[in-house]
Amino acid sequence: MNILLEIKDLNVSFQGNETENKNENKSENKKEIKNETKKENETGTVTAVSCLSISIREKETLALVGETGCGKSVVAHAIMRLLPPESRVRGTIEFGGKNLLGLREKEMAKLRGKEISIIFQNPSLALNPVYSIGNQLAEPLRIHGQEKGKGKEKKKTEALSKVAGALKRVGFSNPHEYMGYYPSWCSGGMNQRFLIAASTILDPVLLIADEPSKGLDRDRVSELENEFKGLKEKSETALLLISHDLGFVRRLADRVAVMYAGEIVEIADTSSLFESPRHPYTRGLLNSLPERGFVPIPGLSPPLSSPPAGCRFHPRCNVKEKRCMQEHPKLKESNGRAVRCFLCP
Amino acid sequence: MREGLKKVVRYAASFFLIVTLNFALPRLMPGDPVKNLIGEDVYVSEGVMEELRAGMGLDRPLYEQFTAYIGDLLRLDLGYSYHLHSPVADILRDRIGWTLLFVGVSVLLGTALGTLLGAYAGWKPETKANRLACCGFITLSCTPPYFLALLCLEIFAFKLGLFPFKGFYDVPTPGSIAHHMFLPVTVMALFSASRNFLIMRGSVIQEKGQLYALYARAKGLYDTSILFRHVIKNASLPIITLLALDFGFLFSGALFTEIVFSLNGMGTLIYDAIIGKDYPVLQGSFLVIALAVLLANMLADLLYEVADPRVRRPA
Amino acid sequence: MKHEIKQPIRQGLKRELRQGLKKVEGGSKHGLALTVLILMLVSNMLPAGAEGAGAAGESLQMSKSELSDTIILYMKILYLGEEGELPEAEFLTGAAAAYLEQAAESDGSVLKIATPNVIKSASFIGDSNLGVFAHLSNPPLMKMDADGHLVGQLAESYEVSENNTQWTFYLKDDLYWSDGKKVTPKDIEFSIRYYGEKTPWARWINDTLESSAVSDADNSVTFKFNKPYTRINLEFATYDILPAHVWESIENPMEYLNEGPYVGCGPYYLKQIDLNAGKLVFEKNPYWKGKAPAFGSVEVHFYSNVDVATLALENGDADTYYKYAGSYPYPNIEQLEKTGDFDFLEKTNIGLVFLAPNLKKAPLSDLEFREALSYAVNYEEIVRLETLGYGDVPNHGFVPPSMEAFKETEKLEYSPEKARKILENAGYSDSNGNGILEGKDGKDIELEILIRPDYARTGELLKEYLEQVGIAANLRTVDADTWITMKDSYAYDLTVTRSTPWGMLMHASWGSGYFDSRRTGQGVMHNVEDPKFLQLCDEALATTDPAELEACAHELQDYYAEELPAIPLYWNNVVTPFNREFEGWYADPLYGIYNLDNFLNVHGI
Amino acid sequence: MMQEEAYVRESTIQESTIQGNTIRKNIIQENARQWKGFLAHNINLDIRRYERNLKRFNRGGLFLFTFFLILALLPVLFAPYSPTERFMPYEAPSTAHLLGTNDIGNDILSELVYGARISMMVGFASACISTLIGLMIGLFSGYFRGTLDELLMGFTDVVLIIPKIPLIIILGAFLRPSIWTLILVLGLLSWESIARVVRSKTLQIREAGYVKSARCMGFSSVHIMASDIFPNLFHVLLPKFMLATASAMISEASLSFLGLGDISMKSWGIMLSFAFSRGGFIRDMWWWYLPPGICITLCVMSIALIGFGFEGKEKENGKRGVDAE
Amino acid sequence: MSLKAENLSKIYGSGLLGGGKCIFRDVSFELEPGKTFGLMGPSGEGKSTLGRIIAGLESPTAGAIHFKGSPLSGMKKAEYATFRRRVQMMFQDPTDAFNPGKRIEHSVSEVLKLLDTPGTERIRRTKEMLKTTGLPEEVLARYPAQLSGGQLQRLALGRILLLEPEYIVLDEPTSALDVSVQAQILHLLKKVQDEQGIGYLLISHDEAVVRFMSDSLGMLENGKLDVIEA
Repeated sequence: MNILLEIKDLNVSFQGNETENKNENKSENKKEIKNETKKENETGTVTAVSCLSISIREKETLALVGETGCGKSVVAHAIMRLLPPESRVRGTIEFGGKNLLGLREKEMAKLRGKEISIIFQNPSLALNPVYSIGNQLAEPLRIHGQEKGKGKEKKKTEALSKVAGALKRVGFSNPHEYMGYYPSWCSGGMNQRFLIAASTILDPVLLIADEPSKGLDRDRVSELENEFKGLKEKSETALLLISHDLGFVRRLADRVAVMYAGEIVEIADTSSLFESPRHPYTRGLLNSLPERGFVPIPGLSPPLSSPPAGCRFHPRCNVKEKRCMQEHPKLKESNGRAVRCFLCP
Repeated sequence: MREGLKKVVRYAASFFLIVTLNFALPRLMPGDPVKNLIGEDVYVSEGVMEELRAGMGLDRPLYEQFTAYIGDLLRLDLGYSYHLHSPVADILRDRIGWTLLFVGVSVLLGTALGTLLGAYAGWKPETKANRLACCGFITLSCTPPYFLALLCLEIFAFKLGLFPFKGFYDVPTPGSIAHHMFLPVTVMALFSASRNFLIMRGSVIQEKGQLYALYARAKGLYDTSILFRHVIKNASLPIITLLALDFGFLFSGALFTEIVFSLNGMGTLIYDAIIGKDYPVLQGSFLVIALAVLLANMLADLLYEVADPRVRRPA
Repeated sequence: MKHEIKQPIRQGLKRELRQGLKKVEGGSKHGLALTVLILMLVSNMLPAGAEGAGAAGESLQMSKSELSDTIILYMKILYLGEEGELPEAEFLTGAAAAYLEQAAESDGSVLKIATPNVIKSASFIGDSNLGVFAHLSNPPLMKMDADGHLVGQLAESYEVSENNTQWTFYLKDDLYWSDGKKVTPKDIEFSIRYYGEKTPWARWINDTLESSAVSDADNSVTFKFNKPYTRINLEFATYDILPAHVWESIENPMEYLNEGPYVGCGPYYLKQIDLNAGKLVFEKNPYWKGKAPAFGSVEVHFYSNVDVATLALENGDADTYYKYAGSYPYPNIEQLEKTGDFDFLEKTNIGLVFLAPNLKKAPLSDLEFREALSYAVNYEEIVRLETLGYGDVPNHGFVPPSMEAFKETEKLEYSPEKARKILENAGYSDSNGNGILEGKDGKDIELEILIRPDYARTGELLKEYLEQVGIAANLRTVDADTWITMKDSYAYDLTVTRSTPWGMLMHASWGSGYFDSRRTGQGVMHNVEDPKFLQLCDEALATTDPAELEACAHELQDYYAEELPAIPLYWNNVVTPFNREFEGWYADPLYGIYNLDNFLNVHGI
Repeated sequence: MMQEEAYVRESTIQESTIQGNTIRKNIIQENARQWKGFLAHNINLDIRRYERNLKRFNRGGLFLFTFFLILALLPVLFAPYSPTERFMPYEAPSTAHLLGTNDIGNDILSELVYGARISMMVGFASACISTLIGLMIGLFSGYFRGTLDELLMGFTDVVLIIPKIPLIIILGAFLRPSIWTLILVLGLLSWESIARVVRSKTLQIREAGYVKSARCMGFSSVHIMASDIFPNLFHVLLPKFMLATASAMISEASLSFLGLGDISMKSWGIMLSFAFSRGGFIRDMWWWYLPPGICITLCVMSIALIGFGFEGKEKENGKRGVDAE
Repeated sequence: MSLKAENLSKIYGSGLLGGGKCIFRDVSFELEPGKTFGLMGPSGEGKSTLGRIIAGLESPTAGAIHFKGSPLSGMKKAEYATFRRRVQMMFQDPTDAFNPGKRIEHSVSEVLKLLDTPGTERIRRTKEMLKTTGLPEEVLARYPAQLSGGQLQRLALGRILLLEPEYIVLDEPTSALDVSVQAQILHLLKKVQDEQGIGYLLISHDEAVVRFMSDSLGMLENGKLDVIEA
């Protein structure tokens, strides 16, 4: 299978005093660069994602798993180039032969929604409260001008039928009624489905789902699961699933990447990961699941502004050695699995 | 249903309070209205004074005056002005047209200007032009209205001689009216704009951080098209409420502007009525303004319901 | 705008014409006369076009067609040698020049008056300010001449019966209403009775007028009252005379609102009251037989802000300034002088600003204390600060010199030492050494000075002066209405107020109306109960004989000087700026420049 | 449930109206909202950034305000003469009189300096009154809810609709023009928006875990209001207080212009009204009528800027911990 | 010695106008010391409301709560004060469990002041509390915003424990937390229960959590409670 999206050495950092620098930058370019690097060290820069390399194949479902604050959402936004201006993104994100990070905003805008779509975790907030569902679903069609050279009326009816189709696909039997609804009139689950319909209406090549199951109760999560399964069956879309819900991920993903403190610690096929986790963190994570008896990992995740030296997991690791505390392990690949641990083969 | 009923009760209470205030306030003012009526340096016997006082109904007990007042109100009779020698309703009808024209045009211009500039300034708050606009509008909103009006008058009408000093017109032609109204309308519109600008700017800054704005970007919209297609409609919702409240503010602003530009509108009417203790006119104009504001609020409520689907959620 | 552009052109044209006429002799006169006539025609058409409807054209004495007829006649005689009565060229050019002047001015040249006296409603009878302005169109029977004597205006003369109850006014013969009807004694009778019946302020007429009679034969009207009145001639200098045939049908004139035109019998009639434009327009009365006024129309522009009115003047938007009982603001004169376009007419006001003590309350009930007070005030400084030199330090006698029967009394003097000495001698001393004198009750004297916002600055100064002589003072600023209430209930120690020209003349005249305790009124102090004073008033009120009146006046002024019921602070001048291009300005003591004679006199240079 | 929703809607509308007023300088663009937790977890970057910007924005306001405050507190240091001392009237600026003299020869600069105290006193005193009333009504209404809330808020809404300035003018004419009545009138008529903001904030805080647990643990209502709710209201109250001060100062100046001010207390508004009524304007004595006008504008602006700044700060008060360190 | 709920019903919005909405009806169950009663059910079914009623924060429309045999509504002031202290509630979101404007130390000592604990005793008890919850002492000097969700939830529990409660209503205590932290908190809760014999009412939508913790459990659905013995 072809590689659809390849991320290499992605580094994302946030800096405290960006805007002020920016203004001054213009006047004294060269000098500033020096100053900036200096400042970076002084004012605690947060490196949310460091040296992240990952690739997604066509039609594949890749899950990015990790705890709150490990930087997984940052990856999603970095791919879409939706990060706030004060973030600094380095590395390459290659998509269809183009480096997304090198594109101009206008070119990027053309890709967004058409080639790459995203589903945010809070669907009720992601939909504009003052426009009707139909209007918002049809918007990608309008933006990306699918039907060029046709009459306005025709365009409209065509858009309407497309929207109706999309709504049907996510399980609304009478789409025309729902098209006149507003997000605030509908439940979170319905909005979730509207959002999926809006994001997939142009059949993107890559769909990013950012914590889609967060805050949903059990029934809704299984509904959502069916949604995604259906989507995978019906379309060619590859899915980047970002979640902290391991059960959810296990049922959907083809491959899973586990993140800890801004780094990937393990990548593996879903089945092999869940059956034989290698990295101590992955093991701990799986052990704290209900079905394994809520065995907790001791300690807390480190703050990203000052990650511990050596292996970032070592303070909480129960099998750590001396070198874990000093050296930073590399991601080692073998048999289609990759682990960032000295102790794993 | 419950909400609606509550609103009705609330508006009714407002109405009643306004009417009561309206009745009570002018009567509490010191000074003998009859003496004011006759004018300075005129000798009138006590008997005549009493007669006049009786004619104005001021010697009756208060509650009787009040019931009479309510009765008159229901007949749309706002009383009779002894200063201006005509029924108050007529005077108001005569004056309010001009003030409405004046205030209306100012509000429209001010809102349009303030909202658009504010939206843009909120979208890109860091650009120089927007910062400048922001500073300018803050300064405007912090200047007493009459001071600005007088400065404008001095600079544009006196020093530069571009505009006339007073009146709605020389000859009642559209050209003359436009020429005369330009300065006062500009002053008022700037005030209205400064308020709308600040609100809109804050509102846009807040709204553009919402998730739907980010999602709009993720859909493929970029830059100002996000502002115009998504943010602006949400951000302008507070403006609706503001416009209604602003209505009262602008009426008061009109008062100062009208005095400075010698405009024969509601503002000068009120001012003269205060000076002359012209109770009926005071009552009438306060009532009309308060009702206008009340009406504007009701309208805003309705408009809000149309504009914001969150409010008109079907049962 | 158009007017302003044309005005100089037209004036230039006039000037050249006049010079040309002087130079040119003999034969070429005819040619020139023709040119003049053509110019007349052209200039006649220009403003007509500018005015649009040509409303102004109607009031011309010679219409366009008449003019062109004359031109044709002239040409025929001149060039075709046709027989005819050739008008004398000299006469014709003179007439033409006069005509041109008139034609030009009747539509274009307008006398514009700026005023802060705002017309609040289009009620001819009801609006008090309009009542003053309407003197131009509906002059009262009487007027006051420059010396303060009352003389006839519409009346040729008047007589009064021995017992002062019967007044007969003989009307002038050549008065016509602007609709062409003659002014009859019946109009006068009607007007006076009408006011008596319909307006509250003239109710006294209704109450006391026993009968009235009209005599068409000697064109007179006689009013008989049920009690003696000696000041009817003054009263009738304020009532505008109305055309009976128009107003008869109007039941309730106070409520009668009409933007005009109103029928008038003066040199002008009130053509329009335009509240939205803020102006009154007076148009020439075509049937006016008296001296022809120089202006086609007079416009009164009212401004709700004094400063704006003066700005308008500076900008040349108005030719003069008028405020009833007031002057052009003194601080603004200097600025107006700088423009170089204005001259100033100065006239001593017969009203004045004075300090009224509360005579019913210690210590001001004590004459010695009042005397001391009169020495405590630095009059020169007040005059300098308040009038900027357009005023004088007053005399003890209160009444300003511009008033009829003025008597020279001692000038007021500023001498804190004297004040202190008088106080000490009178038993006011500072025994506890706190710098404040004690009253006769042993307590510190602390006076409350009640002022209206207009006299804020004067109040500040007074407070200081009082403190200098050891009297503590508090300023209490109240608005005009509260002031009236408080002074009526004598809730003050001292208060600053002013008298108006009319106020000085009312009651027994010479300001007595302000002090007679038997009176009431807005600005009236009614604080003197002294029988001596009341008797003086009654004496003055009982006579119409000028000599007797003068005697009374002198006695009154002596009374003021001795008893100090009020301490005058300054006599001020009424300053009226006027456009230098016009001359012949004249002001009377009662209404200032707003009098008929002035409007007949003023003309362009 | 419906009741609750009504509250929520009302408060959002009201909030947005009022918070819309806020001038926030480029707070972190809020798509960070999603990983706000993430950032908060690590280091409160957004706050520091925000703080810095806020400071920059407010520095001017704070500086100006301090200046005016010093003027008001220690006029003797700045005024060359006593404000009642008299010299030649109508003098143009010179070295002896930097801003010339007025109609009765007072030194305008001295008058201006002494005016600061009165103008600011009117503003602050009336803002104190209105803030106090607004706080009480809003707090009780929001904390106790139910019928009390209905009544209080109904009353507030009614008062909110009444046009203020005409009412103030009428009252100003009715009560005799003294500075204290002016303060009272201004204070009594401008508390409604404060009450509404306080109420909506109180409603919000009331539902916060720490208030719920405080109630659970048996703290008294008074203690909760004083110790848990009030300190967190402070950040909404302060900007409101500042804005109320600013608008009271403008109202005072406007009323003075109409001749309804207290002439014996020479505030800037009174100075302005004298400058206009005594020929300063017409004589083109800009050194007389401009300075008080500019002072009013600047002082109001400095106060408003500080208010806006605090209003922005309030947004982040949930993370106040950091800036306290 | 138990906390009993009898025939509780709650109807919202039943005022002068409008009929109101029934949240649940005739709910009865009993909490016993040292035992956990798990309450499950879909969101929006009034689990939290029920919890708040049990904790005495809201009053039921009908029915009664009996604490140690006496009904809540008829309690005298002193009795109510003991109830208030003995029955506590822990909330879902740990991030707003503490006043953001106060240091943790302040928030904690406030509770001890409420109990009239003398100064020296206060320090001892605070330390003891930290030990029980497994937190370092430096958290005391911090502001809530500087602590993680897990730490705050521990502190919230610790603070409640200072009051020596007999029953705690746990309203979704772990649903805002990550899986690994969730496990930590659940274990802590169990430990505390074992040590101090506290009765829990555990409200959660997560069946696994409820089953893990509870001795008996109930399902609140369609306004009715079905009690299932574990």
